[in-house]
Amino acid sequence: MENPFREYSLSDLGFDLSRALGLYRVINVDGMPITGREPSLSSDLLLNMYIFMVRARILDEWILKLQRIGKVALHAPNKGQEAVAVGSAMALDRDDWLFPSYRELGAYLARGMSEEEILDRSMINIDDPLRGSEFAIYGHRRYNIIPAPVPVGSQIPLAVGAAIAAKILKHKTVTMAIFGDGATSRADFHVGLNFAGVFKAPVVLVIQNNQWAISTPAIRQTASRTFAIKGVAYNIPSVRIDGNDILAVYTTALEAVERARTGEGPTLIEAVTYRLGPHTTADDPTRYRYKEEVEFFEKLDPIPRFRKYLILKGIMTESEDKRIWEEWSAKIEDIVKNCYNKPQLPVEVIFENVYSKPTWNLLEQQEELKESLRLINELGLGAE
Amino acid sequence: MENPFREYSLSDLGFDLSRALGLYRVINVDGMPITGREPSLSSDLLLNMYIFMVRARILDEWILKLQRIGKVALHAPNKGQEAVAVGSAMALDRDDWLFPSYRELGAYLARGMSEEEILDRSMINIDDPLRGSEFAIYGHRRYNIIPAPVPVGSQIPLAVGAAIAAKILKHKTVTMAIFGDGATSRADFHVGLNFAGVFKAPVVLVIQNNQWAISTPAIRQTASRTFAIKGVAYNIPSVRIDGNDILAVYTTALEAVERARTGEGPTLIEAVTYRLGPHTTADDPTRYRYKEEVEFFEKLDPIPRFRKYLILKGIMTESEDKRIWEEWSAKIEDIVKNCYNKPQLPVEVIFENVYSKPTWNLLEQQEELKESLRLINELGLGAE
Amino acid sequence: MPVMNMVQALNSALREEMRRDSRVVILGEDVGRRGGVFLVTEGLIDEFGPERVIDTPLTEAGIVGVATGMALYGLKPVAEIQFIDFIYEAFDQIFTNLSKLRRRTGGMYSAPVVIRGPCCGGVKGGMFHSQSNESYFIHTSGIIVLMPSRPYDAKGLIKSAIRGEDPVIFLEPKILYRAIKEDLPEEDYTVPIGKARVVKEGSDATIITWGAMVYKALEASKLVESRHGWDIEIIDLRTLHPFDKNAIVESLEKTGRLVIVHEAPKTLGLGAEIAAYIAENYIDLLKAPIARVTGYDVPYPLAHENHYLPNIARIYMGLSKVMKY
Amino acid sequence: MPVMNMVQALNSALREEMRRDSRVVILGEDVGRRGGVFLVTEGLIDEFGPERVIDTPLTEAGIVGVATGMALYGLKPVAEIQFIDFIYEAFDQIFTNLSKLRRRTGGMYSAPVVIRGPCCGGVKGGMFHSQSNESYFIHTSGIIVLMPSRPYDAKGLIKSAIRGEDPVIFLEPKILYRAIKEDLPEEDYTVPIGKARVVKEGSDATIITWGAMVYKALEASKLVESRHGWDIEIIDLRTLHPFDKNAIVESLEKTGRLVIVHEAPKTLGLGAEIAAYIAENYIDLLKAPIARVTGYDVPYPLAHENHYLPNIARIYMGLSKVMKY
Ligand SMILES: Cc1ncc(C[n+]2csc(CCOP(=O)(O)OP(=O)(O)O)c2C)c(N)n1
Ligand SMILES: Cc1ncc(C[n+]2csc(CCOP(=O)(O)OP(=O)(O)O)c2C)c(N)n1
Ligand SMILES: [Mg+2]
Ligand SMILES: [Mg+2]
Repeated sequence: MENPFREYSLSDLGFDLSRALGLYRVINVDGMPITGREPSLSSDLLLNMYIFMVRARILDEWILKLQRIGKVALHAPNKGQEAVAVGSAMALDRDDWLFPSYRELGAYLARGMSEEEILDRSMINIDDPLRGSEFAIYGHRRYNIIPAPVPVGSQIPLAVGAAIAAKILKHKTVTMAIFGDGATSRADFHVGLNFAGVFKAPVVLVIQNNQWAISTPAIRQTASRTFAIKGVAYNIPSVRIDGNDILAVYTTALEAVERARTGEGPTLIEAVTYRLGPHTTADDPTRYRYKEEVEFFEKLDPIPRFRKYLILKGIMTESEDKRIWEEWSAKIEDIVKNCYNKPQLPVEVIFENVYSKPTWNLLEQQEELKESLRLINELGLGAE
Repeated sequence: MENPFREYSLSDLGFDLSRALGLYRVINVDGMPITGREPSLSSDLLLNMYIFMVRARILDEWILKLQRIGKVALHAPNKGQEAVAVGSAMALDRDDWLFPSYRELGAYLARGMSEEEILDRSMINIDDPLRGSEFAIYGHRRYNIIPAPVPVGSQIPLAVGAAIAAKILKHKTVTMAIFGDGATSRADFHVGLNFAGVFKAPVVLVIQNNQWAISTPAIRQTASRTFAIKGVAYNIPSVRIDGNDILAVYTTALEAVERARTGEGPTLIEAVTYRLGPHTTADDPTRYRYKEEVEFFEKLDPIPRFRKYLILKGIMTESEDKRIWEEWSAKIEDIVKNCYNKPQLPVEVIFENVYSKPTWNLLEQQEELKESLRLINELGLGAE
Repeated sequence: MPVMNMVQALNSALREEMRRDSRVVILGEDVGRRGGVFLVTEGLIDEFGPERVIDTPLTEAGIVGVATGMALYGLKPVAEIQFIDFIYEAFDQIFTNLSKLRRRTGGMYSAPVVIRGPCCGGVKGGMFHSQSNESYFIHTSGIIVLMPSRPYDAKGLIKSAIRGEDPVIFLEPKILYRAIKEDLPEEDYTVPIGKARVVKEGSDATIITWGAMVYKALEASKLVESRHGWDIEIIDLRTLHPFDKNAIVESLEKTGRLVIVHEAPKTLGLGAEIAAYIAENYIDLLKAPIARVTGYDVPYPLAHENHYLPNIARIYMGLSKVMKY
Repeated sequence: MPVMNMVQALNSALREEMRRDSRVVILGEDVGRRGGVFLVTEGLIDEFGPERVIDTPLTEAGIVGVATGMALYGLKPVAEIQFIDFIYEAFDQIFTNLSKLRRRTGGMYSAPVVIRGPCCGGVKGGMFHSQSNESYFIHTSGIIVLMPSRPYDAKGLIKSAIRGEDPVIFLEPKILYRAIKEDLPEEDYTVPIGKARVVKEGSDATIITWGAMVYKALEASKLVESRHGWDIEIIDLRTLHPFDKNAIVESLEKTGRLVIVHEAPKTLGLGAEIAAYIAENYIDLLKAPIARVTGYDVPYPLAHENHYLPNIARIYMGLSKVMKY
């Protein structure tokens, strides 16, 4: 046993605290690269990043529209946060596992999920991969995206546990969890990060600090100066970045993924961003924040910012940009139309996937359901 | 709203990190004062500190003995940790509230609880203030000591909540929670400290880091370098001290209590100490730690260390010391004898204190109990 | 007399209690400016300020644990859980501290916190915005469990809860928040804990139910009345623990037939306890087997929740079972 | 054939399963060098190393949450809760993730974690080392709940649990850990989930029970046999969810009289569900009311636990009630 009465100093911490307190940027708010920080990435990759953000934005708007006409139960708008979602998910390999929250359309797309798979989910139709179990969450085994639980933060220990499992099995898999500033207050954050630290789990933990947890501002969520600094409590190297700068997100996440993959353990990333829309379609943000605030942050929107960069670097022209938007708007509209008309899930889904095999009480209750359907039919009742 | 994209630096943290990483001492391991650190305390106070530690040590041994002969259900030995318990409790005023754990006999004594009240509790006799509800925990309204729940750490949010209540009511009360290194891993630590930070609660949080949580060493409990550094996550000023130096404990706790009382909010104290005994009377520590380790730490025992200091300073002579031990050994032996022969609690305690008034199901069940007692009597059955 | 829906009734009850007793404070996620996601606490922060209407960090364990400490110290906290489906993080605090504090401390302390939050289904809320999880609390001694089905009871019961000396779980069927309006008394009133309400008298069979199912039961009773002439008595339990056994027994003495209707899953839903209690103590009153019409033993579904919940057809089946026996 | 007590039976089951399947890992507080506080995992770290026998930080939420993530990824974690009374911190993970993961993910993922730990009373363990909290799990769909009463079943059931595809709560009555020794088969065997065991045949009344109460029931049955000549059938449920309804019904067809005995508090203890199930579906079989003999509706007491728990006198009272009806 090491002498527990020894003294420590700042240099004994496993990492540089200033990274947890500062704000890392690769391009500034006008899209200008900051000298010495630009990664050397292929134009294709850069363009792909942009397109994923564009697709997420268009899709987000569609789901909002569908919610308004009652075709979708609830939606948590993504607008303004596309860079965090796309940038972090793109840092993962195919075999890595993503544990997102409910506000990361860009991440699902970047992992390969199609708009169709996402819309089937939103509309809870016959092809819904999650079989009508819940709203507003997304995921698919095919892409190693684990559907989030609605209680925020609950996926963190899962991501950590999966990472520890991968380590035990000597796989090279890295897991990543994405969650909000609000989720850092929950037990799951603490216990998950503590395990990640103790077991040096190959996990990347991304706090999507969008300033709000419904009506609760980030400064009311915790007294700590930054969210990233919370990593100190677990000796997890932590980095605070501009989450509206997709290059800062991507390069930081890539570094974290590499650290995890090479056995150096977890990283905590706080991506500072802003939720431009309401919390969900059930929210009325005018009750708790000023229009002026939103307008201010609209100017920091990650998509135009990255567009400026791409144009500046000659990777995309204005007209190419326009084509991208048009092309994807049209494509997604078609997909919406297609998904819109798919039939509903059958009523029997109620009894699916509770156990690996239905228990006797479920079988009895299935009979009750059948009988009630018969009766509803016979009496001409509604299902109320 | 403050610009969330601003950068922070170490100087923005609310306190000096080096205090959370170092190890504050007032007297060194040989009882020699460290220049410039000695508080000016009256001889009476210093002697009282010592006597509380002595009483706690003697009482601890007695409860152990009583457990061995089956008169006490379970005991968590205090040996070696008396300085933390006594030093922190003595920093509180009469009206302050203490939320201890199960290993702080010295704290109960320092708050005014008598050996008799403690032993009535240990032996669960007719005068047990907690009416036979649970073992190994202590407390009494008369002294504002809130009995601990056995699940470790659960008292932390209570202490924080009571502190926030005092603040709302504009009382000057300070609350203090004492808990182990193991308890820092629990949800309650995280949520409690987060609230304490956000609401600037007048609470003092004392981590009694005795190196072990049963068989789990502190370094397995968390990857963080010190426990005190965890305060950063909540922007709670934190201090790491030598918990075997009662003057370091007392002066640090006093400073924290004063901060709380003057509206400056919470303090986290990590008191580094060592559990010389087994975890509880049900434990066998030879399974997980070496005799040599324990022998090493026996030399750091806080009682002889403080004795040396008192003698050095001329506050106590060797013979006065001897008298203190003899006097209290005799007194406590008498108290043990007295408590030993007190009658048991009546069987009706089973139904006490569930609600403010018993609900009908409890009244029905009380009848069942009566009937069963009658039958046991009639048939000459045991209560098995 | 003011006409109010359940949200308004609760809001006015909280306001009145906060005026009456300065120890009453509210805490929870988004209870301040936002007024709670269902606006139950709307406007209270304006009258009572942020020291008594407290927006908390996002942790149910913290909310309940801190509220328990507040109550211990002498405040009267009303803690909002944004949806009762999120309360599980607080179970350790509820089972370890809140419900056992009086007992643990030999009666020297207690923590009469009122925990309130929207419960139950029917609003397309999916798995975590629809649960009826009262059983967990009912099984745990030391807690009172309430669920109103109309504005009058909501106001009167939450006042009893706030004025009481025991911890209370106060469950608000969100589908009823704005569905029903009632004239409420101007003057202060309470509804007693532990007393059920006869919603409709009848002589052929008894339906014991609570929350939004009261209205389903009413509709089903109309259907069977018109089709078969059966005269159904409907009792709204209101207090789920300790439930009003006398009301149940009195009704059974009349009807001899018992159907229990609830949204919670069947296995160890409160219906089980009621049925067991009768089978233990009043089996002689029964002219037929007991029927339970309940949520199925599955996680609350988003798709087809109307078939998961007791619906008129299923209540009809339950009534037929006891009537045609 | 090796003679083993329940601790040894569990230890050997874990050892054999870990040899059979390298995906099986153990995690929990003090499960390594310490071998668990009851030594159920003793020596396993020596054979399988600290990567498969994992000492964790002190957090039940962490243990269960991380185990769930491990299982999701493909391991077969057996998570120890040091005393089942400490599991409440993990309820959010159990109710939100573990029990609903298969459902939440449309069947694409599942997390068949086995959570095991000592339960129940009788050892002067007081409020937090004695609880029988099975109801919380039984009410929660998606979980299997097991409780063995003898070494043979402990070994066979935990093997079934580990090899199964569903999350399991495996409850070990600590009072039985070293109380009973049995000859166990050399060869590999399992005990099927969902099947009860007839402990003693009888024709006059049926006792349904589990865990340590099996032995109390046996003693009580001897007493009533000698005093009244009543011939009692005793069934050990073993699987608490889904319980073996056929075994219960078959026995009732014979006896027509039912006494349910359990340590858990009465209100919404599993006895309620069994009684309700019979009152709903098989009331005709009953020649008398159903009797429940259970823990009282109070926090588990340290003082006088023998009067809190069903004892012979109380089981006698229950049997008398159904026999003398
Ligand atoms: C445990 C839990 N409590 C409450 C809620 C209700 N709720 C949904 S989202 C939300 C705010 C989450 O904030 P944050 O974690 O910052 O994520 P964001 O919505 O900003 O992306 C709340 C309180 C929830 N989903 N889970
Ligand atoms: C929630 C919970 N889990 C497990 C236990 C069993 N247990 C009792 S004490 C203990 C270790 C506590 O360690 P620490 O917090 O460092 O306090 P110490 O015993 O060292 O004073 C454990 C695991 C418990 N009491 N509570
Ligand atoms: Mg947020
Ligand atoms: Mg310790």
